[in-house]
This record gives sequence, structure tokens and C-alpha cells, in this order.
Amino acid sequence: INVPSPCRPQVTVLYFARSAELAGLRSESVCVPQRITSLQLWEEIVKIHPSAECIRISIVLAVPKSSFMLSTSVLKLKGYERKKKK
Amino acid sequence: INVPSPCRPQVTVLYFARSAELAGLRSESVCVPQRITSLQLWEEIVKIHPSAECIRISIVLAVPKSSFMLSTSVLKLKGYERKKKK
Amino acid sequence: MDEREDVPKDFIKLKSEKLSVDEVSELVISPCCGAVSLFIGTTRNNFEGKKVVRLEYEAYTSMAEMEIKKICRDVRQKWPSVRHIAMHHRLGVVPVTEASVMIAVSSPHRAESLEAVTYCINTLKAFVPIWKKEIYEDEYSWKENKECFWTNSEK
Amino acid sequence: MDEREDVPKDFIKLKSEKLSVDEVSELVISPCCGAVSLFIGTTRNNFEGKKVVRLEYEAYTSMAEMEIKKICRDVRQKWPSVRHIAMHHRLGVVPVTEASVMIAVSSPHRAESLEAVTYCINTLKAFVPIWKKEIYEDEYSWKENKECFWTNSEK
Repeated sequence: INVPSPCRPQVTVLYFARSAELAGLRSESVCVPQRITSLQLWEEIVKIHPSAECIRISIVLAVPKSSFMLSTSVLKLKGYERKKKK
Repeated sequence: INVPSPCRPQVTVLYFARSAELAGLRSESVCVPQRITSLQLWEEIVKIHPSAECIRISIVLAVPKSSFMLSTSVLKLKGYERKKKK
Repeated sequence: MDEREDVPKDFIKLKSEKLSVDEVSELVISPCCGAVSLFIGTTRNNFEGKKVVRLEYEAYTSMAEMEIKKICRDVRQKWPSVRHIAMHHRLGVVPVTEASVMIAVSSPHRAESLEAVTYCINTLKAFVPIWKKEIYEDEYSWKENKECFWTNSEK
Repeated sequence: MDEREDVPKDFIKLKSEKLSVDEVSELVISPCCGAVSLFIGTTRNNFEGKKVVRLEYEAYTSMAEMEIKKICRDVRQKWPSVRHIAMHHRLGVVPVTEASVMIAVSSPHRAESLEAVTYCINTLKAFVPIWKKEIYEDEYSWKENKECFWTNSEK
């Protein structure tokens, strides 16, 4: 996770298969709050790509070395947290 | 099964693996009574090849289209019977 | 080849070129093994009555390789006598009758490699992030590996 | 290839030449099948702590072919969706790491071919009259397929 400014962390969203066709791209960076559920992240993505609303499948939220399904559990942005603590 | 004379039918005995090594050949014809158990046939074979006594395995008694394990059940020499009936 | 040097190896590859059953079987053959079990997944010409023209595969490559490595680790826990494992997956266009996946597993005796290869393909189909575009005569549809959602890949 | 022409076939061969996994897999691949499962039996370099130099196979060929055909018939009864079956067995000398037997089975979906190939090798090992001479460094021993006795092959 790259932290560009002192503000908010970014996550890289990767699109595959049908979602890549709908989003028209294969990856992008999205600014997110420090604590966010994957469902909230999904809502952010739908704001950017309204056509993606019809599918949730074949989207992988990629945080370095781990990935998450869409859920209401909080994404732990470890990389960001580690950086902040230093 | 070939019936040579009006007397007794012959069976072809095939030897494989260790039994072929002990018998020193791979097949031979043995004259047998019209009704014989495979165990009796085995005893006939041991008379001819005493060294074979130590193994019973890897001997197949081949009657056309069927084969028999060593047992006390009577071998039905169908081929011969059919020929006799004609 | 000395048996002591023939340490267990995993051969994992995702590639766009044709897969070779000769290659994957050669990779896993070992002098201390009497058994190699293989599975080949090929493109079928039909799906639910529709004529399939070809398939196209797309993978989240780094994640897919990580998941396949995990499958190999699981296999070695479940069947410790398994020697080598090869899992090759083709990406891009795969015409009818050509292979999209080849899995080969060697073991001293046959039961282990037979069970392991079944486990490998079932688990790959369930968990590895590879998508399949099924192209029919006048439409297409995307398929994902059915159980392919992750809460956390550190599972 | 038209699916209707791709009628189920059994490919049975006993031969002294090297077996080819490319050949057996090509034999069974079918446009209406998504799965090919294979088993390869290879010569292992050891048996109960003894070093094995090579194996030599001997068959009662006509009976072995008949028994293998019977296995194919059983497979088609148990797994009617199985398309093609290839069972190749090598005879004579088979050096360490080379294959003595190769079995390939195709089916539309994977479960059937995986189960069928396991059945094929287990049944071949149990019932087909093929003997194996295990040659160690300074002795040898004959092995038979364990349950290989017949009351009547018409079973």
C-alpha cells in the first residue's frame, strides 16, 4: 500500500474477467479511510464504475500478500498501520 | 482341445515366469482322463516336472477361452464333450 | 539419479503456450517412485447444450501461484510419501480438445498419487483465482472457480 | 471431429517398446470430454530395502488382453459417461524410471475419469496374468498379480 500524502491510504483494486470488461481497466488506485469494510470499499468502487454494480464476482481486493472477499468485516490495512507507527 | 486318438483328451499346459524356468519349457500337451480335477492335473504335471512341486503359482491351465485355478472341482472339458456328442 | 538428491519438488507454471503431458510427467518421475498419476483438463465442445467454440483463461497470476503452492503444501501434509508435484495451467485462448490444466504427482506406491491428483484438481477448481471465458457461437459467458472467494489468503 | 462419430473406444496394447504418455493421452482425448485422467506405473529402484536394477515383464498375452477388455467393460457399466479407455502394458525389460503400464481414461467431467483410472489400475494389478521378475544386484524374484487366479475367466 502506497501512502502518498499524510492524508488517506490508497488500495490497489484489480479487475479481472467480467469486472475488467465493465470497469474498462485492469487496475486502479482508490483512496480509502484508514478503517474501511470491504463492503464500503465496494460502494466506493461502484461510485467510480456504476456499470460494475451488477457483478461482485471476480473482483479481488489486493492488499500485499493477502486478499479479501466482500464483507462487512473491517479490512486491516496492515501495511499502512505499520507505516504510521514508525 | 485336440483329441488325437479315440482314447483320452489332451490339455495344453502353459508355463509362465518361475514355473517356466522350473519346467524348462513354456507349453506342453498332457493326456488326461475325460473328467479330471485341476488338482489331479497338477499332480500329473508334478510327475513330469518334479521341480515344479515347490510352486503352484503362475501356472494357468488353459482350456480354449477359459482358464482354471488349481482346485478340487472337476474341469469341464467342454470342447472334448462337444466333439464326443457329435 | 541418486535418490538422496531427488528431493521433493513443486513445479508450478502458468503460461500461454500449449501444455505438454510428456513434460509434466517427466518432471515428476523419480527412481524411488513406482507411480505417476496425472489429470488433464481439456476444452469441451459443449456446455448445457450450447456449442463451445473455445475458452479463454485469465488469472490473477501471483495470487494463483500462491494458491497452487498452498495446494502443494497441503498435499505433502496429507500424503507425506508424495515426491514431486507439477501443476501447469494455460492462459489465454484454449481451443476445443486442447489442455487448459495438467497436474502430475509421483509417489512410491499408487494410492497416494491417485488420491493426491484428485485433491489437486478439486482444490484448484475451488480456490485458485483463474477465470474462464466460455465462447459460444454468438455469445460468451465468464465463469469463475466456484468457491473462489477469499476472506484472507493466509488461511 | 464430429461428436457423433467419436464413439467410445478401448485401446489395448501389450508391447516390448517404450510406452508414450503423449500417445495414450492423444488416443483418449475427445471434443466432448473435459477430462483425461492417467496413471503411469514406473520401475522403482528399491523393494523392501533391496536395490532393484530392472524389471522384466512376461504375460499370458491373449488372456491378459481378454482380462483388460473385461476391465473396460466393467468401467463402462460403472461410469457410463466414460468415453475412451487406453491401457498399454510393456513386456520384457523395463529399466528404473521407465513405464511398465500406462492407463488413460476420458470423460465429460473429471470425477468419472479419476475414479475409473483408479479402478483400472487396481483391477489390472489384481486380475491380469502378467508376471514381473524383479532383478536385484545379485538375485531376482518373480512376482505375480496378487489375486491372479482364475476359476473361470468367464466370470
